[in-house]
Amino acid sequence: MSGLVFESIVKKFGEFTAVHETSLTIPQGKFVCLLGPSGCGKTTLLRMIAGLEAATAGRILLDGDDVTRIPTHKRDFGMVFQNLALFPHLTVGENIAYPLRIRGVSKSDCLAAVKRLLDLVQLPDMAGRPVSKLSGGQKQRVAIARALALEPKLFLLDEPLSALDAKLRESMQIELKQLQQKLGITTIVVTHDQREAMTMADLVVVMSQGKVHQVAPPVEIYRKPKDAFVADFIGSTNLISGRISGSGKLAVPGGTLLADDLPATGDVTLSVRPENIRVTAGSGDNTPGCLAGEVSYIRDLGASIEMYLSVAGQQITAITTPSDRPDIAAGDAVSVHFPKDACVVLGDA
Amino acid sequence: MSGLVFESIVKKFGEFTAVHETSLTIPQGKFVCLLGPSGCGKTTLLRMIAGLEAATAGRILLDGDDVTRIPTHKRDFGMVFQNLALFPHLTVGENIAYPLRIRGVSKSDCLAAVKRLLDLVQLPDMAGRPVSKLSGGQKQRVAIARALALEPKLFLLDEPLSALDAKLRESMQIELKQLQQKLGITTIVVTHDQREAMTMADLVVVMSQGKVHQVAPPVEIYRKPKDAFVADFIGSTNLISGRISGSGKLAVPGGTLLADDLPATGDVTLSVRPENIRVTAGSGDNTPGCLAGEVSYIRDLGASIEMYLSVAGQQITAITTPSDRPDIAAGDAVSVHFPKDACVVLGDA
Amino acid sequence: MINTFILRLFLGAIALFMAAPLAVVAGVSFNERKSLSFPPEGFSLDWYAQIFTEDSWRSALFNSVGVAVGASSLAVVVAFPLAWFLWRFHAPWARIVQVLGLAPFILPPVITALGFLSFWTTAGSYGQAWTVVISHGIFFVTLPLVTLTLGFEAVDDSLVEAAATMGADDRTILRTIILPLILPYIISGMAFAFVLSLNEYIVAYMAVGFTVETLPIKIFNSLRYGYTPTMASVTVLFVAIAVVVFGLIARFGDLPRLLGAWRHDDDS
Amino acid sequence: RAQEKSLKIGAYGGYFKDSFDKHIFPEFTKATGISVESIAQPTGEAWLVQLEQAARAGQAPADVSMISQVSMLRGSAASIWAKLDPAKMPNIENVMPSFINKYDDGSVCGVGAVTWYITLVSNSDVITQAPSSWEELWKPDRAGQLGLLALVTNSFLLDVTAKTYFGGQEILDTEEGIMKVMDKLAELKDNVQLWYRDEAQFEQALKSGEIPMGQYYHDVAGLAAADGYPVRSTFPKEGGINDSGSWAVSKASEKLDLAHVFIDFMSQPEIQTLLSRKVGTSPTVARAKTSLTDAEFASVSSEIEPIIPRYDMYQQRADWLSQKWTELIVS
Amino acid sequence: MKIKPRTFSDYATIGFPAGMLMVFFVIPFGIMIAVSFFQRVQGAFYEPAFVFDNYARFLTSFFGGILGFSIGLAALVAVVSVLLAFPFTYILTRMTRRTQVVWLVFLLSVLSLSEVLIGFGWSTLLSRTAGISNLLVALGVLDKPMSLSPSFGAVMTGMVYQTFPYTVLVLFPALSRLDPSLVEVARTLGSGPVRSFLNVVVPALRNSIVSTLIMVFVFALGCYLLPQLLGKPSHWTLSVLITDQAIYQSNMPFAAAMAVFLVLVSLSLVAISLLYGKKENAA
Ligand SMILES: Nc1ncnc2c1ncn2[C@@H]1O[C@H](COP(=O)(O)OP(=O)(O)OP(=O)(O)O)[C@@H](O)[C@H]1O
Ligand SMILES: Nc1ncnc2c1ncn2[C@@H]1O[C@H](COP(=O)(O)OP(=O)(O)OP(=O)(O)O)[C@@H](O)[C@H]1O
Ligand SMILES: [Mg+2]
Ligand SMILES: [Mg+2]
Repeated sequence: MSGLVFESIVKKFGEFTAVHETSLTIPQGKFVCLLGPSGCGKTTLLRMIAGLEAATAGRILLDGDDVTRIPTHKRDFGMVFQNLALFPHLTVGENIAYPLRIRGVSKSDCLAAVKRLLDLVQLPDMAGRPVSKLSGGQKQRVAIARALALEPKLFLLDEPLSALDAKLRESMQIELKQLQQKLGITTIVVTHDQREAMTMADLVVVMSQGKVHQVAPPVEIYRKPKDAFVADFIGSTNLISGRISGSGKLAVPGGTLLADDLPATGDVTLSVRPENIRVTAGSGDNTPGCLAGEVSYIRDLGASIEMYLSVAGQQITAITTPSDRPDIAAGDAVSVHFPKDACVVLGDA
Repeated sequence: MSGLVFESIVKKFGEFTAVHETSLTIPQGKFVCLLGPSGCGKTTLLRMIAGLEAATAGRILLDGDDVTRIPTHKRDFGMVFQNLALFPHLTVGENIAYPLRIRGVSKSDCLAAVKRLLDLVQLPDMAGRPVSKLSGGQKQRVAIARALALEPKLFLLDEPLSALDAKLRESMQIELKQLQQKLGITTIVVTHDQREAMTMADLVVVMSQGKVHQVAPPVEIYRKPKDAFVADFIGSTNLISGRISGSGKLAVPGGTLLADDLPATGDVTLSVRPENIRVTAGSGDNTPGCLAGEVSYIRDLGASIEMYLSVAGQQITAITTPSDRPDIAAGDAVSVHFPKDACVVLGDA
Repeated sequence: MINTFILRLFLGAIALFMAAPLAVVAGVSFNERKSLSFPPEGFSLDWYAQIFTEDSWRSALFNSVGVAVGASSLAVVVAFPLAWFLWRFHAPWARIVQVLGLAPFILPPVITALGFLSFWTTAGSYGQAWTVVISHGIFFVTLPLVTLTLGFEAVDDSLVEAAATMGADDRTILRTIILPLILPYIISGMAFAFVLSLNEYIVAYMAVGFTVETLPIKIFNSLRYGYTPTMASVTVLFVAIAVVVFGLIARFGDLPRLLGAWRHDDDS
Repeated sequence: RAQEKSLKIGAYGGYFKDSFDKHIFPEFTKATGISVESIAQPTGEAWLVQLEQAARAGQAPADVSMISQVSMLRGSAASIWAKLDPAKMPNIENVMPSFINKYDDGSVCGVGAVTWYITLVSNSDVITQAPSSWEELWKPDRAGQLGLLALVTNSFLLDVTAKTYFGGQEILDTEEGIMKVMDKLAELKDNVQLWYRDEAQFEQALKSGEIPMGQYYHDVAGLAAADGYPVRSTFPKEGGINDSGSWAVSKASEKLDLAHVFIDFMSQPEIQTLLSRKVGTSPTVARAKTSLTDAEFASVSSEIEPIIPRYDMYQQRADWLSQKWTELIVS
Repeated sequence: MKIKPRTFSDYATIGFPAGMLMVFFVIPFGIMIAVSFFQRVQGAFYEPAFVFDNYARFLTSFFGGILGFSIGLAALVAVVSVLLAFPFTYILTRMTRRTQVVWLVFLLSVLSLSEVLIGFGWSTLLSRTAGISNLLVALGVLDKPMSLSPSFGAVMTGMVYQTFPYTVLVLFPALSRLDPSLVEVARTLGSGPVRSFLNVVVPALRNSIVSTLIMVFVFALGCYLLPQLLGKPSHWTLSVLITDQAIYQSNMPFAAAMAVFLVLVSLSLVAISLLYGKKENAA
């Protein structure tokens, strides 16, 4: 089958298991983000794909062929390193031409390729520059161009944008996405920035502590997190535990909430995004889906207003826009509304 | 007067001016963030306060006394460095006791102080650890405790949280703010993260290229940016240029906008925050404050929806929440509403 | 300020301390008479001319330079694969070879010298000019080994990995990435070995002193009938060579970095 | 072939070798057609170590070398010298018998090449009155003013002390006797400013007056004086120390025949005269056979009976002597 | 990124240097060790044998004294060199790149000065007739010029002179990599420049200091010319006696035995201080 497949891949460093048994399929042509907190094994996974790290167990298949034992230099994958790893002794053009030159491509063909690639990353006429004279964003583009020089089957990037400042990062995210759509190369990007993943990816792989938690498109990851880790790691959320008290009903401290897909019995945890919680002044009517609370404090961040609420002893955060801001202040009694479709039932992490 | 005052401070490195003539007053007891892009001179300003860098011209006054020529080690300011600069050869306790020990404070007093400070930063019972055995967040706290050991008149921090990951950073931001409120020390934090500045500061100093652009509380910085640089750097914004066409009216490509505080004549630039722009389906009625546009594309980030619009050939971004999302898709004609109080008139940068 | 004054004083004192014997040697080299008087009596550049006009001094100079060139090249040729191996592979036993590479510099030189003497006579090559090249090459292998180890440490792993992802095998990486990056370290290691070989006496003497008279041997032999100012002029010439060699290295490379300095902000 | 007719000859490096190269070897080549490759030997016995090592491996760094007497003996004990055939060297008849070295079995292994004197030298600016006896070295007012040779085997101070204070060198026959001499020698230690190994180390100090007195080579002191330095060399009344170098051939040499020709050539009185004139050494042939003028002779020798070192003692008690000597000067 | 060597060519790369060092270093050194057990023949050379005589001869209070002196001298030289070079190198690394380069070129050139010339230079400088004491007389510090060499002070001066550039170069990497913010933070905490140097820079680099001391110590131990040129016989080191025995007495077995002993002693001193350093690190 076409695409990249992990079959029960495991990676240990000595006693320490960096990647627990993982099976995963990445369809051809997709833009995938590996997302997770620091140290969760993202880089390790990416390096195994590139062959820079040998898998302890399991197989990696590309388009049906086992590539697990093929050495890096025969895999023909393009990779962009976190620190970019531009060759300091070569010019921009020589860097980009490097993979061609070592394959014996003729000088004129190299020149043509360099020109084409520099146009692609919007850096025309830079071929002669020493790389030390480039700005961060320009270096970035050169590293990308170099990785693409061989028209790789797979395009791997390890936190490619983390060194850039916020503004530049955003524009590079969009460019990278457009580039990938134009070329149609299967692309895997490691990041620990969830915003970045949400912006770029067709498919997000959420990892923590060497395990894959969820693989899904970004909006689904946000709207339907599989477990508490994902819910909490992607955006911020309120986790509310309760006990099933009837079909579609959940008894929580302070009242009852409504939710779809609730199991028949048992204890479950809900995730409710702060921006989906509605707060109104005055103590609530205590109908299902609405709890009484008190305002702890309110923070105005300019673009949004954060309301920290205490509901039956539990901390709940709600966010609203300045225009929708209810007329409340710290200490006020409020009613807190949890819309049914905003209450997501979580599985075990 | 009480507080920190810069009088016409200038800093040059050879030919290069890192800080242009700056005058600034920081009232006693405030939490101030120096905010600006990389290389704008934030660190340089902070180091001049600490006496680690000599000002090329101008004076620095603390509570009315000129401290410009006082050597660093006689200033009694606490400082936390970006890389923390914990002494690798000392334990946690010895690091914290260092400023006391060199002043000849007795061993038992040192011990007591270390205990108190470790409690303050919520690291009890860590005194005996070597610093190399601490996690990033713990090192952070030790550095803070050490800087506070002398009960400094001024507490200076250079990007104290930039090495921490997002979650930890947020909780440290809140802790730092609470600590400052508890101790009431004038605190100056350098950061290039505008969210961080907005979260912590009483007063934000926005800088770029060695110049101070605006000094104001966070919400004012967001709502009433003084110039295009501030508007664009703090959050994202739409900058719209136009020409005065009557009292409170501005002719812009595609129609007329309304704004307060417009000058009588001339060209001005408006800043309009994306979340203040309302988008409705159907072509607009072309009343003042409402322009006709077309949807370029829509991006669903989960917590928010970004709409990229083309209005009379200009790119406009609008943001809304999933619940307020209008029923539109790429290519649709829309009417774009710019509320009068959302249109902020900018000065020259 | 008083502090900067003390600082200057300290630096000045060190500079004076380091320069004083050089001044004596330089002064002596200008003596008019064949004597090592100091302060010099009269002024003459004859002793400089003599380095080149008198056969024995000239050939000693050329011998020394030849031996130093050969030995420093050999030292690099031996040290390079060793440093490369230590950097590239994980093999604890290779540390033993590393220690062997560091040891020649640590032993008392006279012992190394006598060891070579026995060795070359036993091997039947005693008296061949090339034996001193090998002897010095091994004796000074420590220097390029140290600089090359520093150099390899400074090569960013990710550069190598990046090259591998682009299809370069080990050999290609060595040729296209590592060699160019490590070149300054090769040069500085070689320069160290070169300069020290130029001035080494006892090993050269024991290995092949009677066939190849190097400058230090020539100087020592001259002691029989009095120091001649030529010794001083040769020394001045040597110091000049060292200044030129290291000055060139500093001109075209980053000398502090070659000697192990390194700052975070260096990359930009 | 020309190459076969060449000889590697070792001579002390520096001035010595330079003079040989300039004045002596060309004469030899002219006379015999044998070309000479001269080898710079070092001072001391380092050369002997090299010859010995080479001989063990069957190699010869030089065919003929000039060897000092202690080294000659040491070399013969280890049999590293080739036996020489007097019959092939008619001219060695001229050489005084005391300068012919022989193996125990009586066969010749070395022939005197040159001799030289170690005398009492002083800086005439500092010490106005020329000293006349080795006793001068022991005088209390010489404190910190002496430069003496640092090796027992080249300073020969044991012989000097024995001759000066014990009526002759016989006392050196026994270890007790030697110890007595050493005790006497120990008395002058406070006078010694410099125990030198490399001659020039002392020469420099002597010329400048830094160290105004000591033992030194008569010929070199003469050169310095001729150069205008305030240096004088005195033959003390007990006699100067007469040391000599012999030509010896390494056993490993394959050119014994040519070596015979060379030694024979060097033993001619005319050549000895030439040596005295050009190199400044004293001849190994009787003065009468040379054509040296009185002035020329005086500049390289003296009529006062010399002290001939007890080479046998230096050889037989080598390690014991060097140990005691080191202890003497080091402690 | 490091991998285990696998193929023949992997091993071949280390094979060449290993072979070269084996043949041209281990074997000659091995020969010397063997020779140290050979039988000395008085008045001649030596014969192959296996005797401990050479070691036995060494084990006397006389040689013990010399060994002690040599070690003491080398240790003192190391300490003085490091005491001078550490603050110097620290200051050097805080200077501009350009100034650093000038100093480094200068020091490297001094480093290449041969030992004889250093000895000659200093003996002239310390002499009565042409030396610095004349300068002191001119300045009125001394009544009349005096001779400062040979003496223990002269030996020390010469050896420190020789080891100083070496020490600076060994300390240079560690000091130039020292994080400058450590000193800055100490200053914000109230330490003046000298104090922060003493209680931050020095302790933070104590491992480098220890290893530098060891390297300079070993280097000084092998020094054999300067003690002869600038010292009295009582200042001669074991290296001088080794050279003496080997070259002037043709007593190779004894020289080799002394050298082996010297190497053993210095190696064990090095090992002890390394162990001690490790322990301190672990604590
Ligand atoms: N060569 C190695 N030897 C031992 N442990 C390793 C090695 N490489 C990585 N690890 C460990 O494996 C775990 C996963 O590391 P990895 O670099 O994949 O994390 P990551 O998700 O990329 O984190 P980051 O966002 O910080 O880059 C970490 O705990 C790390 O310490
Ligand atoms: N010692 C120095 N010598 C010369 N230029 C300097 C020096 N220190 C800083 N600069 C320059 O001064 C400018 C301001 O530097 P500064 O470190 O204050 O920036 P910053 O705002 O702290 O940036 P960042 O966010 O990257 O830390 C930069 O252009 C920098 O290159
Ligand atoms: Mg990573
Ligand atoms: Mg900064």
